[in-house]
Amino acid sequence: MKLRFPTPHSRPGEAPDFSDLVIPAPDALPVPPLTLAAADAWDYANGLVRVLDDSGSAVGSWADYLAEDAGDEILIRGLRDMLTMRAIDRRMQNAQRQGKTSFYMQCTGEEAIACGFQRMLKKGDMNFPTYRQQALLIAADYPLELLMGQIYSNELDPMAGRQLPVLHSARDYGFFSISGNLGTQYVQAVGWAMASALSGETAIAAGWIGDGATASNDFHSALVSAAVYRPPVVLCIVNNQWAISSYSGIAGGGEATFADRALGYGIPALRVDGNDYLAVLAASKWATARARGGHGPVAIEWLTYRAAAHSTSDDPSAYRPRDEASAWPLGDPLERLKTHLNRRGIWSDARHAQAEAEILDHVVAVQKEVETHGTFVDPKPLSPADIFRGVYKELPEHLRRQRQEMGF
Amino acid sequence: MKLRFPTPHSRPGEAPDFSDLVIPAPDALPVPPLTLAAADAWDYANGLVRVLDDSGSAVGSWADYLAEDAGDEILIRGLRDMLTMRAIDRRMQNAQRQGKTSFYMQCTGEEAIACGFQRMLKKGDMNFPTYRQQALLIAADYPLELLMGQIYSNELDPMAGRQLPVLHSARDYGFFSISGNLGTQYVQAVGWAMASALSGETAIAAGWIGDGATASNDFHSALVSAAVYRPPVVLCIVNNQWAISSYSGIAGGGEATFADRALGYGIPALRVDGNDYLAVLAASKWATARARGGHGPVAIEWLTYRAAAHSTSDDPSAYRPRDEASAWPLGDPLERLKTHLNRRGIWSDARHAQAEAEILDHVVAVQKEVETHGTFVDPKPLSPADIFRGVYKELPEHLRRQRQEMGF
Amino acid sequence: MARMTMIEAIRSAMDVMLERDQRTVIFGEDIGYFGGVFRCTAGLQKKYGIERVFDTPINESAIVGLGIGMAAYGMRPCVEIQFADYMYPAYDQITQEAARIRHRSNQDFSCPITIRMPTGGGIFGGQTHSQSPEALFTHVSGLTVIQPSTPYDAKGLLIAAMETDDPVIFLEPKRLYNGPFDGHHATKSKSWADHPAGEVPEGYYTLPIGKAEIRRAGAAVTVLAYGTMVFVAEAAVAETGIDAEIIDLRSLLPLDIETIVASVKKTGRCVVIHEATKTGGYAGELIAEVQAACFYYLQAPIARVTGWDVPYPHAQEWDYFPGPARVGRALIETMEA
Amino acid sequence: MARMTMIEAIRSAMDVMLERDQRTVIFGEDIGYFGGVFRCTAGLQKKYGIERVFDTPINESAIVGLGIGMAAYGMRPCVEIQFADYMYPAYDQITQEAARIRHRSNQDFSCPITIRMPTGGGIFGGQTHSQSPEALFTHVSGLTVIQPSTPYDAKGLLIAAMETDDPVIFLEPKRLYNGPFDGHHATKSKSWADHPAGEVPEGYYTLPIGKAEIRRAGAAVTVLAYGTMVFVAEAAVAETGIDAEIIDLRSLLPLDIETIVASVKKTGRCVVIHEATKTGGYAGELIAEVQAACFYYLQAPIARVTGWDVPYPHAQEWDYFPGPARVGRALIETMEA
Ligand SMILES: Cc1ncc(C[n+]2csc(CCOP(=O)(O)OP(=O)(O)O)c2C)c(N)n1
Ligand SMILES: Cc1ncc(C[n+]2csc(CCOP(=O)(O)OP(=O)(O)O)c2C)c(N)n1
Ligand SMILES: [Mg+2]
Ligand SMILES: [Mg+2]
Repeated sequence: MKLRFPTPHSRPGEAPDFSDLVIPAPDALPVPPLTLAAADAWDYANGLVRVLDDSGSAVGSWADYLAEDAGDEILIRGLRDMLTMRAIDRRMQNAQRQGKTSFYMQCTGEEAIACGFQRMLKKGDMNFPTYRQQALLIAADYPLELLMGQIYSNELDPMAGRQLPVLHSARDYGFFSISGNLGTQYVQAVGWAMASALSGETAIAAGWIGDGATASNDFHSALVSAAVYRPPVVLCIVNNQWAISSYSGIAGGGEATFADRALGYGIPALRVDGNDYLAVLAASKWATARARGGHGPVAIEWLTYRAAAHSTSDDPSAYRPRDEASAWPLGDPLERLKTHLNRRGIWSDARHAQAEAEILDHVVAVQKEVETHGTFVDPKPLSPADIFRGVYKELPEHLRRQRQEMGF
Repeated sequence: MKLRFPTPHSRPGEAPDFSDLVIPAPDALPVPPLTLAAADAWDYANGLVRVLDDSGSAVGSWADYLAEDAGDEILIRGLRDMLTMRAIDRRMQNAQRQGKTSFYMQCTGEEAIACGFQRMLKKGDMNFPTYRQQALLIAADYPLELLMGQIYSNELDPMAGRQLPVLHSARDYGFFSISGNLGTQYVQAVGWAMASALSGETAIAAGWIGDGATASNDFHSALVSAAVYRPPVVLCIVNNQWAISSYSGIAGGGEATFADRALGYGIPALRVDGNDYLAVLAASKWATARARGGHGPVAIEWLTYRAAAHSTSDDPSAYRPRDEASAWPLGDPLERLKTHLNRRGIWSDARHAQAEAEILDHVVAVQKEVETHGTFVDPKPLSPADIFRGVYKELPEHLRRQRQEMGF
Repeated sequence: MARMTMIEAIRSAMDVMLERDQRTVIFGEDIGYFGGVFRCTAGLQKKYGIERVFDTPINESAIVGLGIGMAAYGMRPCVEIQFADYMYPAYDQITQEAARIRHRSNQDFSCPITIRMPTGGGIFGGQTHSQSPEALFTHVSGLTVIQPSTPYDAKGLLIAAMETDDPVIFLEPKRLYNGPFDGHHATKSKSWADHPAGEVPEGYYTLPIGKAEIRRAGAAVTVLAYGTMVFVAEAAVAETGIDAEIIDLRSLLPLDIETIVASVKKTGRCVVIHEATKTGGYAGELIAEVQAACFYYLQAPIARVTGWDVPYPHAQEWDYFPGPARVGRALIETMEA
Repeated sequence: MARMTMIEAIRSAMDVMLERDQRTVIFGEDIGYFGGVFRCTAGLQKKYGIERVFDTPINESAIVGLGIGMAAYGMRPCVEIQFADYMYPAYDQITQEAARIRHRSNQDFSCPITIRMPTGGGIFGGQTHSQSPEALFTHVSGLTVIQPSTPYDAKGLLIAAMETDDPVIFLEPKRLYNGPFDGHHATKSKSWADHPAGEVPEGYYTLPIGKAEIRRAGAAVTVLAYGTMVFVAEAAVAETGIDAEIIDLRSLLPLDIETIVASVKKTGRCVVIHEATKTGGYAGELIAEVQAACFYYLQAPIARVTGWDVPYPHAQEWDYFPGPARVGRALIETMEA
């Protein structure tokens, strides 16, 4: 009787190895009915919803299903959203290196998921994101001033410095206040969706969780609740292969897909190529339509790769091959969408370079302006007494006394 | 978008209705290899392992698999264990009604599961039971004096009055200290099994949980851990249809079987007729052999029915038809085993009546003796100061001072 | 006005709010069809429908987590944790989520949820049906923590809690559900039928959160108590004949420090009692505040009478329970100090 | 002897015990191949193998729950919770299970597990990387709660914890991992290289659990502190010139009340400091005990300096942190009272 300790295929100094990742053809899985039952969803939870083939063409039934939802404008917008996200990631990562902010987390390699999913949401829908879905905000046209203000914890920060960088909150943009505690928000998403249904409204919710955090207990509380009450919620699992230094096998990912977990509760699930912007659009269209149609919850495992470090406090070269990201079989979502658009004849390398430059200029301009409102090296501190505001709706007497003791 | 609120088929005043329970024939599921993988276990998690057919004959591959493990002596012993358990349940239930103890919980209708499972355990194995597996102790020949002493919280109580009745602890009998908090012990069982393997020993562990408590978060922590490390643990789920007043649908049981849950983690699972003593023996033999063979964890959903009240504080006629127990399609485990033994020609109604009377006499005799050591109406209190013992291995200074303040 | 037990008063509060505010929704384990193991929600599902009063799976983290999501949406969940002893799986959601959402989001979101839970012992429930975990909530900024001691207070405070725009922990002393209990467990149980505070208005009313109540005016020593211990204090005072001023805190967070300080300045002595274990219990907080504010008035050290630092035992319940004898002894010692 | 940071001292303690006691097993999130986000276990998996030092899924309840099962079996798990802020999902297992198993089973089973967790702020971690939850453990009978303030103490106490036959909560003040920190965040960080307590024996040694250490003898006022606050107290004393006696509690449960009482009886004044929020914090417990034992010696109310009752803020970290200025002010006020 020996225990098994899962270990990744390769460690620093070894060659990346994704040979056990089976990638089916884009047309392998037909679009299922919105009423898909868990018992019939095994293929969907173990296959891979794809649209773009290796040459960058959109093929198969999911491509057809997308139809006008993958029009030129939408796709170009998706590319621009992803370019914007990546530019911001780079700039903020550097800002942290320069000491201008305390912390940052990039979502490089995963941009397609949040950017694409957001396209299928409506005003009033609510995401319960983790710290790696900032692209939801980009794709929702959240003002970059606020986004960066939060990261600099400066005068523009809508959270007034209370939260660690990237833990945004933006109710009007369908973005719930992020918790630093993993998993907790997943079941809250289910509750929010229940409230929407109980209120006779049509808004849906989306829960977000990482492969690593599927191990946390509230993954279970969310799935049990969703199975029981069947609220309009899409339960997204972003499987980016890593949870800080632990690969997905440490979360149990080697035994079954994360999508399979949902089937065990009787919740149907799709496994989707998360680096294929069109697949993301297609699966999101299906899942949100299912939820809106009153057919109950659905889970989606988005297959992707965390190309950057976990955070600015992390150095991934200590635990995985340096070149693992470039060996990731599903490629880079930006490159793949660009290739498709080029192929489609509505984009070109030149236009791409130009867009990239424009976007960078814009991001840099906003960043400069935002920095005038304070950075960690050159802060414009808020009133210390502000930390007492909002602990409760009204300031209670004992906090008033403490504020006074503080000198305010 | 309407939520779904699961409701049981029938409520008080309505006719019991188990028409959606599909009961396959005993030979429908062949005995799988010990290496059974979750991906191949769907039939096992959705069918029903059975041995006794409707006439009470042992048939099918599981009967063959049992072979000498279902010899006459073993089965007669099983019947006697179950009779003993039921006699004790009746006596203790009455003792509570007479005010002699504060509380009691019966396991009526579920005796076969714990009695049968225990037969396949070895010295050194460890159960992590809930409050409804007292039959594990009966079948392990745990002294009835200690069992009842615990229930009376009297001088004979091995727990010295600390715990609520039925929350036994008996290390030497492979019975872990029961917690009143649901679910917690399930992951502890996994840890215990890991320790056994890490220590190079051969002992296995069994976790126990009710259908209702599968909803608790530590069900998940246990399954994730078991999936990752593959320790020698059998994860038992006793689906007795009710969790106090909530039927199994409130725990999500309407969407998939509880055995299906395990499949989602990549852990194979069997669904077993828990009212068929031979099916229990057969499934237990297979599951413990799998664990001992180093093939990793396995889950078993034991299908049964909680025939009695939840506890002495409960009145089930408030939430379910009075005659639901007698309508339960899988019958009564005692009756079914008796019929089988009669049929086999090694038992008779007369012998049964005699055994029942003998057992009752014995139980009553022990009970009388145990009651001389104190009951709730006629207590022989332990020293109050005793409650300070064992909070820590050594009594710390601050507890010594408190004991002194108490007057000791 | 009507005669109500504490259970009926609590039920009536939820009834009033279900009627009055469509955003109100009630859920928890066994609380729907069955009406709760203590019957606090009996009849409410039938009256308001399953969409407003419903059962949950056995998952306290889900109960609170779902409630947080609903509250963030704009509803007013009032959830039941079957016993306070089972709140631990929800402790993360309560303390790290519900308590923080308003602050961390700078008021972008809020979390108006009421979390009811029966607390305290005296029912031979052993260590998992007897705990008093109030100190695990009073240390959490963002929470409001209430514990009533009478039907009248229970209803008025529960409605106030359900109207609060932030999370409220509502601790129900289960030994008082059916009558005032003074710690004399061997004598016949009393019922609320004869107690003035068993007289409860049938409709809507609220009591202010954060206000203590002087249950007995006195000059010799101030007793700080809440829940069951209020009646234990009354018994101890009656038995010792000491002219104590008994303050029922009712709201533990925020604390009515003004009422407390005024009393201690007058009496010069103070005894704090609770059923929870001693070390790290809420008495420490009360003593720290009282000695800071009343140092120059105190004529004796502030005493505390609490449960011992052991898990709540089953058979030895009354050895653990800080009954009138122990409280009386502390009163005498404090008077003699 | 060797020069060690607190991280190295903690690692060395685990190294010694892995070597010395085959029952020792170490696990937690990211602690195996990678060696932990704070590097406390770096190199241990390589040295002792994956069966003794391994990664876990992100589930703190599982980390503790598995450890309980292993400890009940007879092993000696020493587990890491990545940040104390993430212990909440494990709070049920810690408080209702680990802390109770010996008592509830009347010693049929026991639970020798050590639960390490980095605690405290000062690293711009925001509300989920900065908390000091010690008061949530000191209220739990059956737990032992330790917080060292130097590399020397950390190693000796961690080995002692791992040899304890009951569960121990081992709180590591992360702001002290790399050097003593006195609250002057704007000045250059100090390292353990020049501090006497950075001198640590390489092999096995233990320090007794339950003994406080007088860090500075003094006659004017007693300061009770632990973890980072010990150095803040030293700075405040140096800056105010008040002849304070600084006691580093080291063990919060059990508490070395004798050392404390002897000091306060001598000085007649007392200031208690901690980084955790005020209401319900451990200072309350300390004040309750001190005033009870030293009432007739006290010349001033006992003061407490703590974090404010708000979630630990990110940008306003130093406004929250009870630094030398606030502590100094309390010392002066206490002297002038
Ligand atoms: C309850 C809890 N435990 C531990 C952590 C520390 N932690 C932060 S992120 C992380 C890894 C999460 O991995 P995953 O869920 O895969 O998300 P990803 O970072 O890959 O997006 C860990 C362990 C935490 N934030 N909360
Ligand atoms: C954490 C927790 N929540 C709630 C309870 C209260 N409770 C005790 S038994 C029970 C029902 C359990 O049902 P099930 O798991 O199906 O077991 P059964 O009683 O049917 O054997 C409940 C809700 C508890 N003991 N622990
Ligand atoms: Mg990940
Ligand atoms: Mg059940």
